[in-house]
Amino acid sequence: MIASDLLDARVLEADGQAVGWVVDLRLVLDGTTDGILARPRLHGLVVSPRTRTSFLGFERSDVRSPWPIAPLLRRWHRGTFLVHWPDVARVPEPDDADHPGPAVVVLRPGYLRYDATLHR
Amino acid sequence: MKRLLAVALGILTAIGGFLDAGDLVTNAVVGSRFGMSLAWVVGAGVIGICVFAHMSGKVAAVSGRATFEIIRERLGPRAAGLNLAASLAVTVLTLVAEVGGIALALQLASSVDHRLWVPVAALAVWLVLWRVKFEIMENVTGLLGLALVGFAVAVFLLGPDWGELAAQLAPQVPVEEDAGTYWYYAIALFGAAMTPYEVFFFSSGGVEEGWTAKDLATSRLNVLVGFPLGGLLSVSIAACAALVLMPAGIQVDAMSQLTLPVAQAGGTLLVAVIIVGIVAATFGAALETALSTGYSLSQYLGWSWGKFRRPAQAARFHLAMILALVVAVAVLATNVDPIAVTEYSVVFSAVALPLTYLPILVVANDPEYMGDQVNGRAMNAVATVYLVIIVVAAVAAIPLMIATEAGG
Amino acid sequence: MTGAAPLLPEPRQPGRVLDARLHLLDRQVLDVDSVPVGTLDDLELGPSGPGAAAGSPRADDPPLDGTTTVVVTALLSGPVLGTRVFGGRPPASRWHRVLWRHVTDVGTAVRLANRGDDLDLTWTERWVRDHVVGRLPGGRHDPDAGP
Amino acid sequence: MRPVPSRPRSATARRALTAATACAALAALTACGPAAGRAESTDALLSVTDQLDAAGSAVATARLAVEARADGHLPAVTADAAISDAVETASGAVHAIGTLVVPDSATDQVRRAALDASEIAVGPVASARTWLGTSAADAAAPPDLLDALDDASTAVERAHAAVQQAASERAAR
Repeated sequence: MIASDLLDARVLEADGQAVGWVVDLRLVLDGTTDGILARPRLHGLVVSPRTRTSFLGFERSDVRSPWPIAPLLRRWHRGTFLVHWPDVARVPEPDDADHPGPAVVVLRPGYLRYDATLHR
Repeated sequence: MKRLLAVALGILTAIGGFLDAGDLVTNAVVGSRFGMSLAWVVGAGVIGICVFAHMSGKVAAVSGRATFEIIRERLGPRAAGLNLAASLAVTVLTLVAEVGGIALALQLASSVDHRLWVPVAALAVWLVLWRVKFEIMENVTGLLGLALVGFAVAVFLLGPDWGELAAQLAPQVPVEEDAGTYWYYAIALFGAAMTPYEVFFFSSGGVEEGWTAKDLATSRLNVLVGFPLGGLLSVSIAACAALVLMPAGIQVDAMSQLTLPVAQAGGTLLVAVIIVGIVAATFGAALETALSTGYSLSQYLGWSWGKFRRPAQAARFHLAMILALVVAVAVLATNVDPIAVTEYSVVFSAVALPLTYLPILVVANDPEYMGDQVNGRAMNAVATVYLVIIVVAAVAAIPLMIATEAGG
Repeated sequence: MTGAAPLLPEPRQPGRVLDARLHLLDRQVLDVDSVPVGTLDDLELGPSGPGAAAGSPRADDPPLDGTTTVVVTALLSGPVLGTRVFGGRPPASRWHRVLWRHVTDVGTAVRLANRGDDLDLTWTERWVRDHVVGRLPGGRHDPDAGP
Repeated sequence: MRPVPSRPRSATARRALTAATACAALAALTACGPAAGRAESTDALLSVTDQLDAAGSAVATARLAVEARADGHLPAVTADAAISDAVETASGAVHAIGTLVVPDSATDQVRRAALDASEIAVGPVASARTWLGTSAADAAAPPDLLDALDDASTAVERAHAAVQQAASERAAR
C-alpha cells in the first residue's frame, strides 16, 4: 500500500453514509527504532467533510495568520476530524481492476471522531 | 564598494524584472503613449515586489528552502506542476527575448546584424552559467547594469518642466487612448515588476550565497536598494520617451528608438553608457531567466542544483539550462521579433504569480519553517492587500489582452 | 460545526506526530552531504513486524485494514510523481524506494544517512553526468577553485 | 534591422480575426448584411489609420536620428540601427495598407490615398539611411533631406485626417 492509495479516498460509514474525504494520514513515531528514528506508525486518517484539498493545513494548526486567509481556510475545513486506524474496516484495494471507480475507505460501526489539531 | 557588492543580487534581480529587453521597450512604449500617467503602477509594483522578494528571501535564509521547493511542498504536485509549466513558459519566453535583446543591443554598437549576434550571445551566456562563480557573475552584471542610470541622467539633462511632468503623474487615460488599453498596460507593467522568476532567482541566489538567519539584514538591504532602483530606472525610461518621443509623434516599436532621447540629452558619450547598460541588463536578465529555469525545474523535481556546485554535481540542472538556451536560439532562428515574444508572457504570469505568491505568504507565517521570524502584522496586512491585487490583475489580464489585442 | 457531536480530545501520543501530507510528502530529500536526491513523492506502508521492510511489497500481500498495525516502510520517489499528478498507480517494480531506516531527520527537508550517488533514484543524475555534463570541458571544475 | 515588422502585421491579422468574429456574431444575431458590411468598413479604416500612424512614427524617428547624427549626438552605427528599423516600419505599413482587403469601392478610394501617402514616406526614410552611409562624419544634414522628411510627414498627416473624416462620415450614416 502507498500513501496515495489512501489520500483523497472517499470515506463511508459502515451503512454507506458518506462522511468526507481522507485529506491526510496521521503518523506517530513510536514504533521500534529503525535506523535513527522510530518507525512511523499509521495512527489514523484525517477526514474533512467538505473538500479533498487540504494543502495548507490551517485547520490542524494553531497558526491564525495571515488574516483573512488562515481563518477562511479554517472555516472551509470546519468539522475535520481524526479517525484512529483500528476504526478502519476496509481500505481501497490497489490494482483493483475488477472494481474500477473512486477509492473508498469504510469505517467500522461505532467509530469515534477525534479532534485533529496538531499540538506543537 | 563592499556595501555596493553586498546588494548586487538585489540589483541584478531587479534589472531582470524591470529592465529586461521586453520591459525596456515596454517602458518606452508606455512613456510615448501615456506620458507619465502609468508611473504610479511602477510604484505599486515596486512595493509589491519588495514585499514578495523580502518574504522569499527571509524564508530562504531562515529555513534554507528556496521558493520552488516551498511551492511544491505547500501546493502539492498538481498545482505546483501547473505553476511550473506557466513559470517555465514565462522564463523561457523571456530568455528568448533576452538573447535576442543582447543581440539587438550589440547591433546598436556594432552595425553587425543582430541575427549574427544571436549564437554569440547565447554562447557567452552559457559560458558564464557554466564557468563563472555566482558572486562574480552578479557583481559584474549588476555593476555594469547600473550604467542604465544614464536614463535618469538624461531626464535631468533634457531639462523638463518639472511641474508639468509631475502633473502627468496623476492616473488618467489620455484622450487618444481608450481605458481598456490603459489598463492592459497597467497590468503589463505591474506583471513585469512582479514576475515570478525574480523571486525564484532571488531566493535561490540567497541559497547560492549561503544565507542564514544572520543574513536577514543583507536580504532586506538587497530588496530595499535593488527594486526601488529598478523602478526608478523604468520610470526614467518612460519619462525620456514622454519628453522626446511623444511630442515627435513617435510610437516606439524597436529598441533602437531608446537611444534617441538619450542622444538629444547627453550626446554620444551618454548613448555609449546607455548601450553598455542595455547590453549588461539584457545579459543579466538572460542569466537570471536561464538560472530560474534550472532552479524551478530542479526544485520541483528534487534535483541537485546551484552554481556553487561543480556542474557535474548538478548535472540535470546544467542540462536544463543548456536546453533552455538551445530552445531560445532555435526560436530566434525563425526570425521572430524577440521583443514581441514577451507580449504573451503576461498570460502565463497571470497563472504563475498567484500560485507563487500564496505559498510564500503562507510559509512566511508558519513557525515550523520560520521559528520566531514569522511575518509581523504590518507585513501581513500589506502582503494580503497585494494578494488581492495580484488575483484581480491575474483575472483581468487575459480578457484585457484579448479585448485590446495586446495593447495594439 | 456540522451539528454532529463534539469531537473527542485526541490523547497525547508517546512519539513525534507527523501528518504525511503536511510534513513529509513533496519535501526535498537531502543526502548526508545536504545534496538534494529527490522529492518525497509518496510513502510505502506495510504491516509492522520484523522483515516487513526487507523486500518490495508483493501483489499477494494480505490487504491491510484496521486490524493490522501499519508502519511507513520506505520513501518513494520517481515515477510515482507522474501518477500523483495524472492519476493511476505505477507498478511496484517501478518505485524507487529509500528505506525509512536511512532517514535521520524530518524538518523543512528530509535528511538521509546515505550518499545520494549510492541510491537508485539518482540514476538519471548519474547518467546525465557521465554522458553529457561531465564530458563537456570544465564540467568537473570546482567553482570555488578560481578560473 | 528587425526581422519582421510584426506589430503592424500581426495587429492586422488579429484585427482581421476579431473583425471576422464580430461579423459572424453580428450576422448570426441580426441576419442583417448591411450592418455587418458597415462594421467591416469602419474596421478597415481603423486599420489604415494605425498603419499611417506607424508610417508617421517612422518618419519622425528618422528625422530625430538624422538631426542627432548631424549634431554629433548619436554614433553612426546607432543612428543606422534606428533608421533601418524605421525603414522597416515604414515599408511594413505600405505592405499592410497595400494588401488590406476592403469591403466597398468608397473605402478602397480612401485606402488608395493612404497607400500613396505611406509610399511617399518610405522614400525619405530610406534616403536618410543612404545619407548616413555616404556622409562624412558629423556632416550637417542636407536641407533637402530634412525638407523631404517634413513633406512626407505632412503627406501622412493629411492622409490620416482624410481617413478619419471618412470613418466619421461612415459612422454618421
